[in-house]
Amino acid sequence: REHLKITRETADVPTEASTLAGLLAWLRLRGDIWAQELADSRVRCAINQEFAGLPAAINEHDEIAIFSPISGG
Amino acid sequence: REHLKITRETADVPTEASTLAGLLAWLRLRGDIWAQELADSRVRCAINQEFAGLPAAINEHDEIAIFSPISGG
Amino acid sequence: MSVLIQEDDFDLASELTALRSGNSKVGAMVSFVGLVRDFSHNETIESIYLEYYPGMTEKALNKIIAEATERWSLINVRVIHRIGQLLASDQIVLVATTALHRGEAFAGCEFIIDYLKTAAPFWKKEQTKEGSQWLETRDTDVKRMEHWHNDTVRKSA
Amino acid sequence: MSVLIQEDDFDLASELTALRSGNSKVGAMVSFVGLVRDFSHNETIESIYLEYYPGMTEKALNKIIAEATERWSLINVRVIHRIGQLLASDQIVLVATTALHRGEAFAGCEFIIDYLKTAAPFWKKEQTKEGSQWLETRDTDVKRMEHWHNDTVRKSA
Repeated sequence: REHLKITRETADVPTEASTLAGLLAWLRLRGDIWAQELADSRVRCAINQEFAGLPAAINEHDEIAIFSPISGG
Repeated sequence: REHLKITRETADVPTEASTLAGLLAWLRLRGDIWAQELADSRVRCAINQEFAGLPAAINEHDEIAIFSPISGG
Repeated sequence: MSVLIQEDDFDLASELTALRSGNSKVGAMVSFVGLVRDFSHNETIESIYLEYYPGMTEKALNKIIAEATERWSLINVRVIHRIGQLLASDQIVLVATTALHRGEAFAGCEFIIDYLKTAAPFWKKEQTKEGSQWLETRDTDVKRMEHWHNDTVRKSA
Repeated sequence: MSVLIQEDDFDLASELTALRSGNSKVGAMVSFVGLVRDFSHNETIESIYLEYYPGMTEKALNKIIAEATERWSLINVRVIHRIGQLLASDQIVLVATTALHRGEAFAGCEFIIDYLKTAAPFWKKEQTKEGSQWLETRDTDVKRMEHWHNDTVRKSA
């Protein structure tokens, strides 16, 4: 999170990034730190505020969240 | 407890009642209600404020307690 | 680690505040409060009445706490049990534990109340206008207590 | 059944009083309070800081409570989680349950905090003079959560 210095962004993603796995792969193309922080094994994702697995499809206007490991309580 | 109307008694018990089992058997000789309330399977006993099993030996001046089923909490 | 048997009600808030204060390593506090359920199962009941065996009951409770602290790393334990006449919704018993982590606090708290129910000499009777009736040990309480003898349980949390 | 996420501290006493009032069938109340342990493991830490995901976090907590009430017959549930900056010994989280019997209250309370730890989006960082460090999910928390998937556990209590 801190490493990426971005908490929220509205982006036009290419059509090949039509699943969470595709979106992560596309974001990792942004470079080193992105590739490192957004490794599939490190993050959990949510679509429209519900947890979702990597194969989940992304639709237009979806709210996508990519989390670092959670640590509440 | 209520059935026997006795909460505490100091008694001279015969020497053959030298264990808790023996004491219970001796007390049951007092009659119907005693025999019924003091059935081995119904009561738990303590000697000097520690739970004790039926074979436990009784010594002079011991404080013996015979409980109905406990139900706290 | 302290046990109290009393007729008076207890103040849950101050008990819990006292329990966790004085040790900054406490990461988890678990409390159980047992309450008198209403008497809708038998509306002739007006109150319950609790007795204990002075001397032995305190010893039995301290022994239960000692066994809990031997099994789990508990920082502090508080047990309060009321006696005498109690009405619907009254507090009967408090068991509270603190520990570094919640697993130990939960296990210790549940163990203590489970053992208290079957191994601490208290007797409860239900009072109606016509008289009163001593209650029996509940089978489910005996089962819960026996569950802790299980080897996998002994080592968990 | 209610969830609150707030920066302010909560008053444990009034929360527990409110939770048990209004239903005279309550026989058992179990509460868990998570506290900030002191920073003796790393004395450069001055505070912790908690963030959440507004909207999703409340939804996730309500879903966890719904699952708990589906598994166990709970009369009432209260979850409060603090966010923002917290110091040693501060209260972080409250999970409290009421039920007819203690088995259900204990199981429901422990289930909710175990799931909260791994399935509710909160993030905690430790703050030192030099900077801060986000914490990882603890392996033991993942194990505790997975334990509830076990079939015998699903049906017990």
